[in-house]
Amino acid sequence: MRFPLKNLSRGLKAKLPKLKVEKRPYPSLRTKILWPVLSILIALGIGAILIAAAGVNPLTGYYHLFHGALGDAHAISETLWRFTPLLLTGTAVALAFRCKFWNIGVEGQMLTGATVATFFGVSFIGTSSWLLIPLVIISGFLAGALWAVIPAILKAKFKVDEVVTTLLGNWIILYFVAYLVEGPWRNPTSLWPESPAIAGSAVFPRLVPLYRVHIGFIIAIFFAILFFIILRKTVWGFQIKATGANPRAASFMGIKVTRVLITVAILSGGIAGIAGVSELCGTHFHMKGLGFFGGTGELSWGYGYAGIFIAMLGGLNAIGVPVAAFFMAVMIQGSRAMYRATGVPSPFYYAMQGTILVCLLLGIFLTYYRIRKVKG
Amino acid sequence: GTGVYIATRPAAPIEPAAIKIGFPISTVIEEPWIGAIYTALVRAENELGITFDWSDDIGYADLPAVIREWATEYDIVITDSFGCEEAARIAARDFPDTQFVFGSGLGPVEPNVAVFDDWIHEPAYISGMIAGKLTETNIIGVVGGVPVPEVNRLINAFKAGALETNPDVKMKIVFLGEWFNPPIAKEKALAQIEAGADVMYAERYGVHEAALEKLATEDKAIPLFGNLLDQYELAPALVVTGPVWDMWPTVNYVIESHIQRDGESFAMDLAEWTMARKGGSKLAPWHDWETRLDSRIVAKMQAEDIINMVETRWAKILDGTFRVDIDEAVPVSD
Amino acid sequence: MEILTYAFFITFLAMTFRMATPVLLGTLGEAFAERSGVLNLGIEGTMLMGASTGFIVTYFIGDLWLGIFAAAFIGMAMGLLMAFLSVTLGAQQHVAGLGITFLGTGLSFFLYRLFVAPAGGVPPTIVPFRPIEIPGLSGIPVLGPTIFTQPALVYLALILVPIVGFIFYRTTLGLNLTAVGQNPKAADTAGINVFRTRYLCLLIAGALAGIAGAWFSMAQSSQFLPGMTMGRGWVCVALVIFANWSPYRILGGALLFGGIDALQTTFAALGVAFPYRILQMFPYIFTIVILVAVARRATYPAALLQPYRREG
Amino acid sequence: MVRRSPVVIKMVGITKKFPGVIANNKINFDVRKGEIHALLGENGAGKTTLMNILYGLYRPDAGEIYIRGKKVTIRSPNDAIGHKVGMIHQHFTLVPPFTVTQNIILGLKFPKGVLKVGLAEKRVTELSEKYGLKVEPRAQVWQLSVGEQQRVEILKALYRGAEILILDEPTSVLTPGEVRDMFKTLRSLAKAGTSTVFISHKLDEVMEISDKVTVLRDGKFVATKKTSTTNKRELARLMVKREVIFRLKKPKAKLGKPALETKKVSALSDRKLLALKEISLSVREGEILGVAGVAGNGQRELAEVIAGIRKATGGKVIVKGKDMTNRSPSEIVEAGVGRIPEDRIDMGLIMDLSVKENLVMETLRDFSDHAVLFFPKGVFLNHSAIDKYADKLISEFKVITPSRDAPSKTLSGGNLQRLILARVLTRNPKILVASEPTRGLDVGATEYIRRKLLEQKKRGAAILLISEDLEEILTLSDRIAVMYEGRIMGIVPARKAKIEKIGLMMAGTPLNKIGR
Ligand SMILES: Nc1ncnc2c1ncn2[C@@H]1O[C@H](COP(=O)(O)OP(=O)(O)OP(=O)(O)O)[C@@H](O)[C@H]1O
Ligand SMILES: Nc1ncnc2c1ncn2[C@@H]1O[C@H](COP(=O)(O)OP(=O)(O)OP(=O)(O)O)[C@@H](O)[C@H]1O
Ligand SMILES: [Mg+2]
Ligand SMILES: [Mg+2]
Repeated sequence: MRFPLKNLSRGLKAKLPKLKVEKRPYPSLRTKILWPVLSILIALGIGAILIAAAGVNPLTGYYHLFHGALGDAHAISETLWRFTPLLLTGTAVALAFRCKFWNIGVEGQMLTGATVATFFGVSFIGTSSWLLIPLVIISGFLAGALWAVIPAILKAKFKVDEVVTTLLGNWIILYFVAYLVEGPWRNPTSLWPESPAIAGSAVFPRLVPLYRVHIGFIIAIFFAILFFIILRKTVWGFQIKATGANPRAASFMGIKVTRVLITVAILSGGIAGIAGVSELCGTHFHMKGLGFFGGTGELSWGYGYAGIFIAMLGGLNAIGVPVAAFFMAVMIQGSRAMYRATGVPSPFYYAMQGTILVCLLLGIFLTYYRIRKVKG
Repeated sequence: GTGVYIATRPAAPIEPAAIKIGFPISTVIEEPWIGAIYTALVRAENELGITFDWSDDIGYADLPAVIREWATEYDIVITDSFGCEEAARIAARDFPDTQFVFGSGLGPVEPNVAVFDDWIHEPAYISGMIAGKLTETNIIGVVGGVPVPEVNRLINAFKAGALETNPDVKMKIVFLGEWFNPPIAKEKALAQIEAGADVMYAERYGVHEAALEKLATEDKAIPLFGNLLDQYELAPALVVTGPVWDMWPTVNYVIESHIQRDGESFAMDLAEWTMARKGGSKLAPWHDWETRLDSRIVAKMQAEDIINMVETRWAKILDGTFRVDIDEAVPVSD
Repeated sequence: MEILTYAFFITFLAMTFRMATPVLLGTLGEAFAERSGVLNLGIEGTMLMGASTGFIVTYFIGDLWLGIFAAAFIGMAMGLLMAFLSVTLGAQQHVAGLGITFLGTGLSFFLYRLFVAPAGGVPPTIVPFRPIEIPGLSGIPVLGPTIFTQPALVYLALILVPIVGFIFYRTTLGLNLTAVGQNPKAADTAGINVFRTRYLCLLIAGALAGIAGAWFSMAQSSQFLPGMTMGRGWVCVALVIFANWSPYRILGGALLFGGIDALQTTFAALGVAFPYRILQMFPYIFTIVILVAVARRATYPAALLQPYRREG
Repeated sequence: MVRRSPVVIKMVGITKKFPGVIANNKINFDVRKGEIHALLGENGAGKTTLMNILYGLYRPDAGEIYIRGKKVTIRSPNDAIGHKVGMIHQHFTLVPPFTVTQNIILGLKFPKGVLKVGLAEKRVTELSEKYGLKVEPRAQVWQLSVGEQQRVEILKALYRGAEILILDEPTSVLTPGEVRDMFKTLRSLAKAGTSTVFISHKLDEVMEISDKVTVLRDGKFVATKKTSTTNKRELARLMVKREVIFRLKKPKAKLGKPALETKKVSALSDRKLLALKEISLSVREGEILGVAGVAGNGQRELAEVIAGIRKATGGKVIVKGKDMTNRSPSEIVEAGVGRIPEDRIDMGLIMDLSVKENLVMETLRDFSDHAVLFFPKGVFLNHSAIDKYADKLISEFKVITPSRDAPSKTLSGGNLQRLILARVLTRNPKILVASEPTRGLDVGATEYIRRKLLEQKKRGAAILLISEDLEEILTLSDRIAVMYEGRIMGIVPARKAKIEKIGLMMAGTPLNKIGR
C-alpha cells in the first residue's frame, strides 16, 4: 500500500489560502519607493543574521558600519572617495542597460582606460596639469570606449551575444595589463609589479588637503548629471529609451538602432574608462597588475561588477543611480570599518551585495505585482 | 590627527602590556608571508603581554586610509606596503608619534618608518644544496608565485645552492603570476614532474598536492622543499625542509626598542633581524625526519650525509664565513 | 626544450581532460538551464559555493563523496534561488544570475572563514580525489595514461555527456525542456508544467555547477581559496553557445578549451620562452573568435531570457 | 440524433474577470456528443476566454464545469487533456524547430520517460490517413504552411484521444479550398462521435458547418440556437444588438498620378527564404489598392520593404516618381509615406513609452528645432511643444488615455490603433500603407478606422491596404490584388470581383488561368 501523500498534500492545499499573483497596472509612487526600501531592510535583516553568525551583536555591527562610513570627516571623505568610481561605473552600466546593451565589461573598460592613461601619464612627465589631466581623461575615455565598442560591433554585425564578449573582454585586458606591468612597463624602482608612477602633473588634485576625495568626484558628478540630461532632455536619450524598450519598433519608426547602440557603447565604455583614469590618477598613481586573487585588477577592484549592481539598484534611473552608488559606498566603506572594529569576516560585504541584489529583485517584483488571497 | 602632543614624559617606563600593535594587511591571513608575521605577533602576545589586532583583505587601495585610521589607535602599526609604498609613507608622515613597521621593498623613512622583508635566501641556499644532492634526474622543479625580488632572490639562492652540490642540475622554473592558485600550481608541478623533475621547491601552495598524488598513485617519492612557513604538515612524508621565515626576532626587537626609547619612534631597516644570524631565517625543523619521511628519501639523505652537510654550512653562515649572494634578477628555466 | 616528445604529449593530453572537466560539468548544466529558456549567469558563484561547501564538508567529515554530495546540494540551493528569481518572479535573467554570482562569491568565502577559521599557519587541506586507473584500459598506450588514469570526477563528467545526450534527445524530459525553451506557451498547452520544468533544469544546472566547483577544491587541489574557480563559470556561458546547446559539441568545446589551457600551462611549466600572461589570454580570445564564427549559425532557444507567465 | 446524444460538456455560471473587464459573466454553455457547436461573438465577447477556461489555461473566478456529467476542476491543460479535451488555438502552439511527430507527442507520457519516436510516427500516419489530415510526420514544423500547421494541431489533439475538440477561429488562416477540406474532416470526426466547439466571426461558415450556435456578447451569454432554425441576420443581431452595416459607402475620389509603385520587388523572409517574387504594383492618388491573401504569403514582407525595414533583394520601390528602394524608415516617412504596421504592439508602438512619446516618435526632428546654449538644433527636445502637440492629437483622434504621460501599454487595443492613426494621419501622408488596420478591433473601432481610411482616400492619398479579412478588402478597395506564395496572382477591380475568383487566386491559381 502506498502512503497517500498526494491526498495529504491536496488536503493541505485546500486548507491553505490560495495565493494569486496579479499585475498592478499602475504602481503608485508610494509602492515604487516602499518596496525597494523594504527589500533593502530585509537584506539588512539577513545581513544581521550573517553578523550574528560571526558572533557579533548585529546592532553593534551596524553601528560600526554606519559610523565607519559617515561618522566623521575622514569617514565621509573615504566614502565619497569610494563613491567616485562607483558612480562612474554605475552610470556607465545604467546607460548601456537603458538601451539593452548588456555591458558586463565595465570592469575591463576601466582597466583599458587606465592603461592608456598610464601610457600618457608616464610618457609626458613635465607637461603642465592643464594639458596632461585633460589628455589622460580623453585618452582614457577613448580607450574604454574602444573596449566597449568592439562587442557592440560584434553584436550589430555578427549577432554575437555581448554578455559573453564583454565578460571575456574583462579577462583578456586583465591578463594584458598583468603582462604590461610585469614585463615591458615594469617600474624599475619598485619591487612590486606595477608601472612607473604617472607624472605629478597628471595626479588628480584633492578637493580638501589630506582627505582622499579628488576631482574624480566632480567628474563623476558631471557624468551623472550628463546622464540625467541625456535621458530627460535630448533626442538621443529619447532614442536610447526607445531602442531599449523595443528595437524593432524603434527601427520601424526611423531610429537608427545600430547607431544608437554603437554611440551608447562608446559613451558607456568611455565613462568606464574614465572611472579607470580616476582610480589611476586619484588613488593608485601606478598601473597595477592582478588583484590578490587574480579575478580582478588591483586597480579596478571589482568596481565594474559593482556598477551593474548599482545600475540595477538605481533602477537604471538618473536619480536612482547616484543614490544607489552612495548607498553602496556606505556599505563597502562601512562593512570594512565594521570588520576592523568587530572582526566580522571581510567577505561579509560581498555576501551582503548579493543579498541586497536578490532582495531587491523581490522588491521590484512586488512593486509591479501584487499577491492576493483568493477563495476556493 | 593625533590630538595634542604631550610634552611631559611619563615617569614610569612603558609596560609591554600597555603596548597596542595594529596589524592591518592588504592580502589575506591565509597567505604564508602574512602567516609568518602573525605567528610572531601571537608569540609576542603570549610571551610579552602586548595586545594586537589584525584585519586582512584590505587591498592596497585602502591600506593608506586604514593606516591613517589605525595610527591614532595603536602604538605600533605593522603592515605590508609593497603595493602602495608611496601612499603608505605619505600616510605615515602625518603621524610622527606612531611607530610604523612596513613590510617593504624600499628603505626606511625618518622619523617613524622602519622596514623589514623576508631575507631568507640563506636557508633557501641550503635547501638548494640538499635538493642538488637528492635529485637523480638532475632536474629540479620550482613553482613560484610572482617574479618579484623577494621571490626571485629565494629561487636564485636555491638554484645556486643546488649547483654547488650538483653542477649538472637543470632548473625548471615556472611562475603562477598569482600568489594563490593551488589548482594551477598543482598542474604546473605535475607537468614538471612528468618532464623529469624529481625534486620540487614549492614556493607556493599546490605543489605539495602534486607530489602527494604521485606518491599515492605511482609510488614516486618526490622530495619537497616548503617556503616561508614550516610546511611539513602538508606532506609529512615528502617535505624535507625549506627556508623558514621567523619574524619573532624582528617583532621582539621592535617592541624592545619601543620600550627603550620610551615610545619615541625610530626609522631603520630591520633586514638583519630576518636573516640567519639573528635567527630571523632558518631551515624548517627536521621533525623526526628519519621516521616521517618516505624511506627512499631517508635512505638517500643518509647516504649523502645531508644532516652533516647542512649543519656545517649553517654554522659557516652564522659565523659569517659563508655568504649567500643576493640575486634579484628574474630566474629562468634552464 | 623537449616539446615534441611522447612524454610531453601525454602530460598535455592528460591535463587537457582535467582542465576540461569543470568546464564540461558546468557547461552541461548550463545547457539544461538555457535549453529550458533560462540564461544562468549565476554559474560562477554557484561553482564557488560548491568549491567551498564541498571542501568544508570533506574537511570536517572526511568523506569525499559526501563533500561532492554537499557541493551538488548547495549548487541546487543556488539553482533554486535562481529559479525563484527568474522563473517565479520573472526577474531579468542577467541580473538575477549576476546577483547569484555576487552572492556565491561572497558567501563561499564567508562560510569558509566562519567554519574553517584562519590559523595564520599552513592552510587546512583535505586528501583530495586521486587518479584512478581503470583496470584493463589504463594499459592502452596514449589513452591509458591520459583518459583512463584520472580522478573520478573526470569520469563522471565524461559519462555525463552521453547521459545528457540521451536525456535531451531520447526522453520525454528532454523533449519537454527543449519545448519549454523554444515555446513555453506551446509546452504549457501541451500539458507540460513550464515552471516545474524550468525549476528542474535550474536545479540540475546548479548541482552540476556545484560539482564543477568542488573539482577545484577537492580534486585539482586540496584547499579552498576565494575566487579559485578563476572565471571558468563565465567560460561555460560562452561554450554553451559555441556548442549550440548540444552535449556532444559541449564535450568538443570543453576539450578544445581545456586543450588550450593545458597547452599554455605545460608550455609555461616547461619554461618555453613565451610571456605566460599572453598565453593566459588565449582561451578567452579564442572563445570570442569561435563565438563570432558560430554566431550566425547559433540557434538560440527562442524563449531564452523570457520569463513565462500564464495570463489570467 | 443530435438531440438524443448525451451532454459531454456543461459549463455553468462561468465568470472570469481581467483588470478592467469582465471577460466572462455567468456564462452557461453545453455541448453534446458528436455535435459541432459554433461559438459566435464579436471581438472581445469572451469566446476565447471561455474556452481557455475549459482547457485549463485560465482559472474561472466563479462557475462550475461538468464533463460527461461529472463535476471537474481543471487546473491545467494537463487536466483538460485527461478529460479528453483538446484545443487548437488561434495562434498555434507549436514548437517550430521540432518535427511534426515531436510536436504531437510533446507532453505525453512514455514508459520510463524514454521516447518511442518510431512508434509515434506510425500512429501519426495512421491518424492522418483516417481523417484526411495530410502531413509529413518527419517534417520540421517551421517549414510547413499555415494550413499544414493547423492539421498538426488537430492531429495533436486527436493523438491524445480528444473527444472534445475546441477550434478557435480555425478558418481565418485558410484559403477557401482548405476551409472545405477542414469541414470535411470535422464532419467525419463528428460522425465518429467527437464533439467540436467551433469559434468564428464568419456567419456563412457557422451556418454551413454547425449544428448549434451559442452567441456571446460583452462577456454574457445571449442565446443558443439550433442552426437549422436560425439565419444570418438573426445571428448578427444577437451578436451586436443592432443592425449591422454590412457595407460602407465608398466615396468617389479623383484619381491622380501613380504615387506608390513597386517594380519587380523581391525580398527574403526572416528565414532567408524568398518571400517576395518580383512584385509589381502601382497605387494612384485617390485610390485604395487592397492586397488580399492568406497570411504568410508575403504580405508582411511587402509592407516591410515599402516601410524601409526589410531589404529588397531586387527591384525598385518608387515613391512619387523617386526611387526609394532600401531607404531608411526615416527617409521614407520624410518622403510622405504613412505606415500602419500589422503588428501594433510590437512594431507600431513602444508599449513602455508614454502616449506622447509614441505620438512624436516618427518626427523627432520637428521637436528639436531649437538651439540650447551652444548646442545646435537637433540635440535637445522641446518638451512643451511635444505636450501641446500630443494634447491636440489626443483630442482630435479621441484617444482614451489617463494622460499623455501614461505608458501606452495601459491603453486598450482600439485606442492603440487610434494612437497610430493619429501619429500617421496628422501628417497628411501622400501615401498610406495599412496592414491589417482593424484586426482584433471591435465593430466601433473598426468602423472608425475604416472611415478614416476612406477620408484619406478622398483627400487624395494613395492607399495600399493589406488585409486577410476579405470582407474588409471588398468593403474598402477600389482594386484588389491577390498574393500567393510571394507572387501577385492577379489584380481585379473591386466592382467586378467575385468571391470565388478571389478564393481561387488565394489558393494559388493565377488570374489568367481562371476561366470566366
Ligand atoms: N489575458 C488577458 N488579460 C486581460 N484581459 C484579457 C485577457 N484575455 C482576454 N482579455 C479581455 O477579455 C475580453 C474577452 O476576450 P476574449 O479573448 O475572450 O474575446 P474573444 O471573444 O475571443 O474575441 P476575439 O473575437 O477577438 O477573439 C476582452 O475584453 C479582452 O480584452
Ligand atoms: N494580455 C492581454 N491584456 C489585454 N488585452 C489582451 C491581452 N491578451 C489579449 N488581449 C485582447 O483580447 C482580445 C482577444 O485576444 P486574442 O488573443 O484572442 O486575439 P484576437 O483579437 O482574437 O486576434 P485575431 O484578430 O487574430 O482574431 C484582443 O482585443 C486583445 O487585444
Ligand atoms: Mg479570441
Ligand atoms: Mg479574434
